[in-house]
Amino acid sequence: MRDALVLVPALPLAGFLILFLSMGALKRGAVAWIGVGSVGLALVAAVVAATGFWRHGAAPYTQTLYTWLSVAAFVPRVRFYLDGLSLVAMGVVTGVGFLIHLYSAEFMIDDEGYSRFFAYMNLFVAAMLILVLADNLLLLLLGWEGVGLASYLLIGFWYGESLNGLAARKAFIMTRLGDVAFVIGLLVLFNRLGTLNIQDLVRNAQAVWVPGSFWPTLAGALLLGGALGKSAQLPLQTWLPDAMAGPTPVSALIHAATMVTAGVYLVARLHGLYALAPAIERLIAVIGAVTLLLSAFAALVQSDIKRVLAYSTMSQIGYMFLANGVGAWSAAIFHFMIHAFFKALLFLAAGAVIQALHDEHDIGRMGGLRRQMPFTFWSFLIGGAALSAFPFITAGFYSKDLILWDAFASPLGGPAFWAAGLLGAFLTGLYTFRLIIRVFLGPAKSKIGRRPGWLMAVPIGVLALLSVVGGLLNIPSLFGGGAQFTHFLAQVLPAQALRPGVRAIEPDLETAAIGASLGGIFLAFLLFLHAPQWVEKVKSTVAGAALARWWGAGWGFDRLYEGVVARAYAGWARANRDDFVDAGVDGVVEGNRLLHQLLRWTQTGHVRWYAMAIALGAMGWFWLAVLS
Amino acid sequence: MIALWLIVIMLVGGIAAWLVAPLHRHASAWVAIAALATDFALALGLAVGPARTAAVTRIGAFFVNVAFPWIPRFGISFHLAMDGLSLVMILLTLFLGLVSVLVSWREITERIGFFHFNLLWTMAGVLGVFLAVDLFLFAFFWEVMLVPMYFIIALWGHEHRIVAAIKFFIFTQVSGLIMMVAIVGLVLAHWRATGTLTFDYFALLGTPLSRSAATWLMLGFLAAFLVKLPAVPFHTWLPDAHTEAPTAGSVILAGVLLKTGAYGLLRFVFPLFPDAAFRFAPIAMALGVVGILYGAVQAFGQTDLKRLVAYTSVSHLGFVLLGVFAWNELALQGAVTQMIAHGLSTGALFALAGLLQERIHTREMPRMGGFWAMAPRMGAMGLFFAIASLGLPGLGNFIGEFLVLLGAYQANAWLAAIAAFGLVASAAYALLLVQRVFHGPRRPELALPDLAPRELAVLGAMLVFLVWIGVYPQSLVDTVRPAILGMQHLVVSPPLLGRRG
Amino acid sequence: MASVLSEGLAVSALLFAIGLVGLLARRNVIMVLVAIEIMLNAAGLAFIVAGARWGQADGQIMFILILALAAAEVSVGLALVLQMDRRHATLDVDALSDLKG
Amino acid sequence: MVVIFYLSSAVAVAATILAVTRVGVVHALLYLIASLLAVAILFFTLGAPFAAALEVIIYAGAIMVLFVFVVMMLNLGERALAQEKAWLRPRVWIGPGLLALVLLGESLYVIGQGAHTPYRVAVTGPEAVGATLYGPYALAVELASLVLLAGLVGAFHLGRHALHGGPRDGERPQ
Repeated sequence: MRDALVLVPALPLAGFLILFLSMGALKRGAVAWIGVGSVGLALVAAVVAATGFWRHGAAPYTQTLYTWLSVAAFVPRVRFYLDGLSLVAMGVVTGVGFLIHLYSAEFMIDDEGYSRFFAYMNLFVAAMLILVLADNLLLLLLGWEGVGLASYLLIGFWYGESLNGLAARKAFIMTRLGDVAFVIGLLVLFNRLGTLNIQDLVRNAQAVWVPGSFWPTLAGALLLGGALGKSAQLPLQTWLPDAMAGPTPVSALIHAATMVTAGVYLVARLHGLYALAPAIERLIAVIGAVTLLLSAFAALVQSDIKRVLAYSTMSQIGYMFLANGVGAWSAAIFHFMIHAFFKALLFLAAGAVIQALHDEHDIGRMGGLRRQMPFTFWSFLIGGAALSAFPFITAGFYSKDLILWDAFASPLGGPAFWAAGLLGAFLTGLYTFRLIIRVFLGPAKSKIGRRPGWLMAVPIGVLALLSVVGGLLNIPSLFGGGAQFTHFLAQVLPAQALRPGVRAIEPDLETAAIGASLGGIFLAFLLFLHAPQWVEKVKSTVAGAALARWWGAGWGFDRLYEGVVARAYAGWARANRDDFVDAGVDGVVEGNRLLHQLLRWTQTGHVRWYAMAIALGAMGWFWLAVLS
Repeated sequence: MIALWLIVIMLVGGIAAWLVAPLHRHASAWVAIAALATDFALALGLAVGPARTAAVTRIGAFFVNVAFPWIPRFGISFHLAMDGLSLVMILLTLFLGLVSVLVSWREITERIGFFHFNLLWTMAGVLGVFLAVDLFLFAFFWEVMLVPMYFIIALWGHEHRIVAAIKFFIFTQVSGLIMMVAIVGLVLAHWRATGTLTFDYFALLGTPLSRSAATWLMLGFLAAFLVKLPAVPFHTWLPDAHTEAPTAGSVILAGVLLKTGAYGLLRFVFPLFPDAAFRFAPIAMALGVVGILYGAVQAFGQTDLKRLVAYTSVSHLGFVLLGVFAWNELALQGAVTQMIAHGLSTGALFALAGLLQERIHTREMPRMGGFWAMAPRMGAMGLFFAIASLGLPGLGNFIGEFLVLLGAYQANAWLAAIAAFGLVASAAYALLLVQRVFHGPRRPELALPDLAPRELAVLGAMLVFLVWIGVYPQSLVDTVRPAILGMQHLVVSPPLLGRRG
Repeated sequence: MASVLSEGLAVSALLFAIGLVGLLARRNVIMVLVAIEIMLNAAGLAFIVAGARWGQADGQIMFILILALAAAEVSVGLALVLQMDRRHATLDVDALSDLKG
Repeated sequence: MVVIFYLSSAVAVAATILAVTRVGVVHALLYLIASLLAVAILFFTLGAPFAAALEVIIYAGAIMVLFVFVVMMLNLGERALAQEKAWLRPRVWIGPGLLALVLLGESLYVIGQGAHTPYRVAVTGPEAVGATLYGPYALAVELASLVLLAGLVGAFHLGRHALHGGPRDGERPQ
């Protein structure tokens, strides 16, 4: 049964090939069946493989397809590796992926690129599955770049707009910048450890490298570069808000649920390596904490519904990085899964809103949709509550709570990280409910067009359900739960040691966390519903307006990158279009021309002049040959 | 004998194509296809047969060997030999030859017979270069491939074809002359040492040379190969020649002629002057890295589509240079894979540029855009070859680049790390190409018919090969491995002078 | 006859030098041709002297070859003179300088 | 014989100088013929009777006649003579004269350096010349005949239009 594993990435790949090769010749119905069906079948295959995995006592399982390459000692294979970690990731990708495909079948129905859309989506799912199932880093890189490509294609899906193309290229190039570090990291790892197989690599690393020494730190830092690019963390984060140019299901699947969390997955996958590089772990935690705060502030002032969600995605991934950084691998993965549920839910519901309002993205022009779209409202509310970690009833509470706890309690953590997370939780509640209030409450501002049909409603409903019950998987012991998810992953991701004495203050920390998220939500109601004039007042001050502008532009990173780096690059390339090296060649030509000018006066055209030259020459030779 | 037949078929086919031209508009093209296909079948027969089992001996892993005396007084013989490296290069050459004929189907309307004659004679010269193991014969073929190429550019090229053709000719000719001097120098050194006057490659291996003599002779060879490759700063002939050449000329220039430079480095520079080459390796690798980045930046700045693609060649061939001078199995395999993959991907991009120019009569990208809506097949092909050229894993170029980086890292970690930044730069230009040509708002004023079945088949075949190399590169690696091991063996322990294998 | 070898060569050199002076000094194209004839003849004399020194026929043969050359040269040269006169209506060699660089 | 050698040498040099310096072309040609005849005598004294005969017949005879014919065809009048006088001012001789003098000095120096082994002049008759000419030098003869043929064709081609009268249309000099 575990052999079904190969089908999991193979089926979406086949779907992609069929759709790609048909080149739009298929009818919409057939496209939908192939596009959605292939991912659905992949989900079935994943369930079958997972069942087999359970039957065999959850022992890691490898499935070798063939030897990709065998040159000297470099023998990467096309081989899949299934353990608890990849099982979770595979489940999320196929499960959430299937739901979003189903949603897209209706959402995209009027688009002329229907077939192309599903081709790209299937390509993405296939590549993402290769990424999570890869047993060596080269195959992982294949999936890694594959999802990058699919992301590029889908951001630029509506290619008629040049801005979409710009956003797509920005996303690809910025993530590729991280990938360069990743590739160099592969070179270092292969050269030092002689393999790129993840399990062997980690084993060898632990055998030959001293914790904290140079090589694991370097390798960890380089691989981290790739993770930062892919997961839109500081300093390579600016592409994600622009990536919202793609269709909304794309934002849900790629830029919220799965691809952007690949960096989290990578770090967790290589936790054995990072354990040898505590400096890098600390760096990861710091980056996570800073990103989660910066993007939470940025989310506060966005006016585009999708950009709010994009910044919140960055912020939530910041939490996951924070968890990874403090060694709470399973907490990161748990949040990864739960985040996939509620963020996909939020995007899908947002998509329904956008479609209903005829492609309106500006939350300033929305409002009062609660009555007109009750289903969407309630779903969005559930998702928002999960995002803001509304206590006890939402899954987001349990996952974020775990991270906060670990950020404090882990030996690598500390009060500063915890405080950052807590502030983030407060801000999350604030910006989430600002969004909900602006979109769904207050007076209605426009008439709505079409309401989601059942193909869109079912995925939203299922995800809403998952956003609530997902938390049941991992209820901490403090609340009388069994923390089953953590235990399940403990085989792969070692359980967290605690700093001595922290157990005693756990209830206090929990209270603080609950207070932070509820406080954020409460403040949101206060500021945005009951007393909006206060916000206006702050905004009207010079400092307030500047701050809003600064945050709205994502802390100005874009200006730095685009205005300085990208402009310098493009400017140099344009200025040197004619290639200054060629000027050297032209210089040779000019030199010859100069020589020509010097010599042409000897060519008088007079025969007697030439005769004299001959005579002089003869004399010269005479002189040289005989007389000297 | 088969090695000789490969060349003779090209020569005879060229003349035949010229002669039959008056019969029918496509008569010469069909003759050219027949000749190329015959050659291709012969070479393919070798690839599935003896190439796999070639034994690695003291002098390499040659499985085809044919020699006739030519000018015995100077020790010059007509000596051809083939190993796995030659074979894959020949396969690439013949395949791209077929591609060139097919993409010129409608583009060439004047002097069709003479065009195909030149095409096939260029092919003959290239095959000779890949097969010759007599240095005089090698230099001879080196010039043979040059002259018909000059005609192809100068007669069927675009606006500034004459300047471009002359530039191409002078660069190659001067560097070839320097190589000829170095060949003669090497032969004389061998003569002085042993009293035998010979141009034979196997005899000249391991010629005892003083340190400075070896360096200077190697630089002489290097001059020709680095210009042909081309390495920065000797690359400036390439954008002009590629841009002005007709489509077939661009495809062959990029796909095949550049590879002769890399082949020369592999076959001659290292085996003949191992010590000097290793001493020079850091500089050459640095040149390779400069080429990778400089070519990519330059490509980004271009507005002429063919010029952009031409600069990507500089970038890609930088990887080859880096890989060759790293001289370990990983890097060499990478360099060879990169050569094949570059031949396919860049050849296809040139073909696409040619097809576009045929349709809209411009190469200026600012005048393009939104072509996906009008010609989705062409858009998909363009997208595919652009992402192949940016080195997406799963396609041939990635395998080549990654192996080169892996091998180069062992030779020089810093250079390999810098070279890795080529990945970003290549993404920048490749995506810019896609954006400017295929994406963006629609241009209703332009009529752009989509790819015809013939064109689709050609590009499709190239696509399949690229995917094949990316997904199952082992087939290529296995064919080349004996040759690479053989060459490495030569460099580590050159055969003793006077003892011939 | 006694040795007049050096003297013969000296005469040859003298004739050659006179021819050279004529060649460089005269502007009339016919005179230029005449000067060339003188120089050719001087060269022939040198060959004859050398042939006499060794008592071999080779010197005379060389002279004969020079003679043939001179004949051919004069015939072409004079035809050119006719053309020059016809086209440019002058015999001044300096008038013809189209090859000026 | 030695006296004859020196005498004819003097005549040859003197006649040559006169030939080069005459204003009238016809005069120059006559002096040149005298010079050639003197050289023919020199040949004779140097034991080369066959060459002497050829010098008289071909050089002094045929080639000079050719010159005379051309001069006649050109029909140079008084104007040409006046122009020639204008050209031949004394200072035009200075440069060429110095140049030739240096060359002559060099040559004479070289000749003076030679070894002066006395020898006797032996007559090499036409028979010996002919035998060598059509023996080892057969190829050279063939080449010389080719040169003559080329001269013939060239002269014919170039002279043709001149003989046919005025210039053709479009060939008028600017």
